[in-house]
Amino acid sequence: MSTRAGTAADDQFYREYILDHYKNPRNFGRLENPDISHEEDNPLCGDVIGMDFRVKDGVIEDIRFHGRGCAISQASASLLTERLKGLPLEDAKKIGKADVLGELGIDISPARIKCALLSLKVLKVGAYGLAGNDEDEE
Amino acid sequence: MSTRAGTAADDQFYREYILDHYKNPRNFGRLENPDISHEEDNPLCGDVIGMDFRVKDGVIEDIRFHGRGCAISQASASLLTERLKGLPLEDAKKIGKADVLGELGIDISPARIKCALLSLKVLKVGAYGLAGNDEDEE
Amino acid sequence: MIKTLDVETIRKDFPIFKTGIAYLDSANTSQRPRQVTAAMVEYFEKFNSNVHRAAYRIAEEATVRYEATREKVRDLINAASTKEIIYTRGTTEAINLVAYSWGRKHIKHGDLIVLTLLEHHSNIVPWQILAAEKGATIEYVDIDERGELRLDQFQKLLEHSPKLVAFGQVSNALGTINPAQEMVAAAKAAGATVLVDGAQGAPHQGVDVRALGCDFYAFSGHKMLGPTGAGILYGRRELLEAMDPFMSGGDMIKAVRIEGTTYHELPWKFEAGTQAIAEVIGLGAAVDYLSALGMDAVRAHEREITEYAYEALSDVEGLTLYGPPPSRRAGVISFSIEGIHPHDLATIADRDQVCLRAGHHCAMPLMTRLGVAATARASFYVYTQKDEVDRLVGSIKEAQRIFK
Amino acid sequence: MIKTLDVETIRKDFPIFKTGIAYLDSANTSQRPRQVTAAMVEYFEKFNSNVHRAAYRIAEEATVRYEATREKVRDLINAASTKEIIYTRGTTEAINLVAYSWGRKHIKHGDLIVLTLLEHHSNIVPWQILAAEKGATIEYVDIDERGELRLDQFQKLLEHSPKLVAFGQVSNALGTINPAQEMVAAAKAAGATVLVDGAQGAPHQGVDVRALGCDFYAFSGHKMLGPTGAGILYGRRELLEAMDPFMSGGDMIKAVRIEGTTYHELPWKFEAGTQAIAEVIGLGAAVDYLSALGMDAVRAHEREITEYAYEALSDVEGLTLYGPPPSRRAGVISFSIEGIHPHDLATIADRDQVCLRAGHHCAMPLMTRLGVAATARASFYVYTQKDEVDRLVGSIKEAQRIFK
Ligand SMILES: Cc1ncc(COP(=O)(O)O)c(C=O)c1O
Ligand SMILES: Cc1ncc(COP(=O)(O)O)c(C=O)c1O
Repeated sequence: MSTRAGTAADDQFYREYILDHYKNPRNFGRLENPDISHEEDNPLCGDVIGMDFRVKDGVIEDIRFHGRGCAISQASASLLTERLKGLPLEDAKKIGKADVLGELGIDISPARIKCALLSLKVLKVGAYGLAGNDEDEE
Repeated sequence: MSTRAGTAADDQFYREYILDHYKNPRNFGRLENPDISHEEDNPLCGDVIGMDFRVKDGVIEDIRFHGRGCAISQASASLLTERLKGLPLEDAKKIGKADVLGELGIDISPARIKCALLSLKVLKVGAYGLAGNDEDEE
Repeated sequence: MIKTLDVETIRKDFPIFKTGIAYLDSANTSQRPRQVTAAMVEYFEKFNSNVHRAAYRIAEEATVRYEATREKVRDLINAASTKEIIYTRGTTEAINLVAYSWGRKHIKHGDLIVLTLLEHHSNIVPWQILAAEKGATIEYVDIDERGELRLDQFQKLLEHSPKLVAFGQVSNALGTINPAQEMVAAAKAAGATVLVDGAQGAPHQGVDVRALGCDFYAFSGHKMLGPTGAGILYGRRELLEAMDPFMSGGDMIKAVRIEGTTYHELPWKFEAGTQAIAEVIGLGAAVDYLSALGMDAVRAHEREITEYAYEALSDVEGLTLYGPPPSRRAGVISFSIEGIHPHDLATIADRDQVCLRAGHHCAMPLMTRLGVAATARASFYVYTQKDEVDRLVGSIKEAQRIFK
Repeated sequence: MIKTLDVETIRKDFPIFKTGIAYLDSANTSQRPRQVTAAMVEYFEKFNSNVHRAAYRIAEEATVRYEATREKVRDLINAASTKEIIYTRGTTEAINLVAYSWGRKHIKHGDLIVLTLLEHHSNIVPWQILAAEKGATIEYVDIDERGELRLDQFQKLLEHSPKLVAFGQVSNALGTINPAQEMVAAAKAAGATVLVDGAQGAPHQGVDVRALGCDFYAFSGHKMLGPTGAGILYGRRELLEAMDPFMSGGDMIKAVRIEGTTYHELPWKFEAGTQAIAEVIGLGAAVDYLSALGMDAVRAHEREITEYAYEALSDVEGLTLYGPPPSRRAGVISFSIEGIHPHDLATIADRDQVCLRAGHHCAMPLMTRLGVAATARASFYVYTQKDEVDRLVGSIKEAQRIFK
């Protein structure tokens, strides 16, 4: 039953680009005087991710994320910020779970799905105020 | 597994004398101005038995029981009053579970043991004030 | 057309019948089919682990199976969301949860709580304790001579604007089927919060909590083919959201800090500590089993058996039947025999391996009202056969011979 | 001389090991031997019925088996009487019962409650809620750098005459074995009522509640080879007698009348409604199993495995171990690996069928104190083999290779 990979490079789950985003997260850090700033935690493991947004004329001009977490939540946050930077808020609203999971490009088990979607939750709740406890995806 | 008896007369549990005490309970009724009067109920079925005592010089001069219940509790009460009438209270105190069960003379299952001992409880609690909730026999 | 139950096939799923018993005490607790025990044993032997916070596959599997029951139950009673399905030990815990979490917040001095004389102790005592604590009043709707609720009196009581109305869908002691939908509608119109005790409802008929319109609906898994230890509280989301937790501890929290704690969302807010995981999974298998039979077919079968038993018992001399005619009752028949105490009857029946209940059926106020200390009670379920009713009649006649 | 466990023979009693898993999450929930499931299935298939008020033989049998567990548990923890053994769903319900029935009566505005930073959420949140409701204060005993309680601080807090002192016998997150007897004695001397959370105690070592001297002792069956759904609250009779019921309803009453209700005696006063009958019977089989092994042998085996694991993990580069040295800890090891999040480690271990816990272990205040969000945790029991520890080390190395 083991799916242990011969070398790290061809690991089916911890793919190279995931590990790269984990070790070298893009847009990591804080913004000074952000227009929006929001944090969420994953109650299942205590991990926290926060995002700072600078918005101008309805466009996400700059973005940073901070916090700690597993490779999946960190890589997912890093990938999401790359996508968000320069995007009109209106378009950001359309980003859904399928997009985030698709971008990660790996098979996520139910146990890890919250890790993968934590940054999306920060975006949803922080940037356009959706209910924080809407977890109907479960 | 059925132990159904051929005729009532030779039933191993509902013996003739039990049925007789049930149908024709001895010392049934109430005393006027009793010296002691006490009731107990069997919480498992709601059956109630009460006893009235007339005591003179430490001797149970007269006794009556009342209440409703199954054949076992009624026969047991009837048998007990027969034994108690004329007995010094001191001797009555010595009557224990084994005596009552022995007098009934049938095999009592755990489920029916409370029926068999209800009248003894009335005696114990009523006549010499033992704790009513002492059910360590269970 | 309603399917009919193939009782002979059904009975093969219940290993206990190999012992030869005629089990006529299903209103107390039902038997469990091997599908239910198999689901539990599968958990124990294949993916035994704790749920939620899973970091490995067997715990994921356990979590999926455990949460799947919620959807099955939601579907069974047509709740709007699985957030409204709270796992409890059974009906009693479900009602206590409401008494503590909703009741202590909303019931105030001078408030009126309306119950009925048909209630099981579990739908009386929590409200008595609450009322005593808060200085509220309880009124009980009386029954008529057929053992049916006095709806005229119910209506009158509603004029006094009760805060809470709580009643059983079906009486476990008499089998009376109450006009629950009508009663809920009237109580809601009077502004009351309404709890329906479905312990004898959900196992025996199709239930649609949204059509019923109640705020809370409680029932027990062990009365519907499920294992002991798992039951359900349904609550309308809006009410549950506004309620404080009942028990607290692991798993029902979002974050615990020395400075204070935030709670997890529904339904987990009400599920503190390790739950009865195997039992909830077993309950899921029980719901599957019932759903496959079809609740309409279950009800039709019980009705047929009840009519048969009612007839058969009516023919016995010296037998008094309590409660409404068979068309208006569920699969429960309470009765007494002249000159024979119910306990003695049950003992004699037991020798013939006929399992009969004798007692107050946790409905002492009703017994007081009927003027009896106890009755004998036969109750039926999906596996009950006419032959078992015949055996009961045989035992009664045997008892009459002994006590003649 | 202490017996040693024959782990290979023991493992044959646990069908789940046929799946090939290395189960290192027993502090979360244990595996269950076939003797336990067999006892439950026997109930389901041979004498499935409700307990108490029995009117027929199978219900008598069920009642005898159900009550027999009480005596087994009494004996296991050396309580004075079975009246002091209350069935609950688990530790969480047991603690909530005390918080509701004892706490709401005795904790008043301005009172002090002493807890420790090692507590599981189940021994924190009920007291937080109680304290908030009553205006009481909670103080937490800190830990030192080895993860052991600061007893000097504990003593200081006792000078403020706390009403209640509640602490775990063993920390589920760090494995720290607290000097419980000493702490209870000091707390009692200071006039406090003392609750010991034995969730990680009773399963792993001999417990004598009378020698311990505490007022309440709570633990979970599912962590000691028993099924989910059944746990125990021990309480000193005197305290239990004086407490009001927690939940109410069927079975915990003596008589229910419209005018008011009288309660059943101990222990049933605290057991409302149909209990987890099969599960309590299963718990009895689990206690039999442990008693046959001998609790001293259980402890000795866990100690041996823990020492082995501690050594093996200490050799791994970049690994940080939390908590005391192996001689002062139970079979629990929390650790973290540099650069690898515990969740990622658990996912990688899982691929090797190594079941490892990753998270805050329901001890967030402790995690905050340690300055981590989560740790990885391996925990051991009677069936744990050194080979499973070796597999864990292999998985860690694999993770390090991936994350290098
Ligand atoms: C120390 C401690 N206390 C309490 C609990 C809660 O036990 P349960 O979830 O069985 O109620 C646990 C279980 O994780 C524990 O380890
Ligand atoms: C109508 C009714 N309500 C409540 C209950 C209590 O259910 P449980 O004992 O499963 O909590 C019962 C069970 O006897 C019942 O019949």
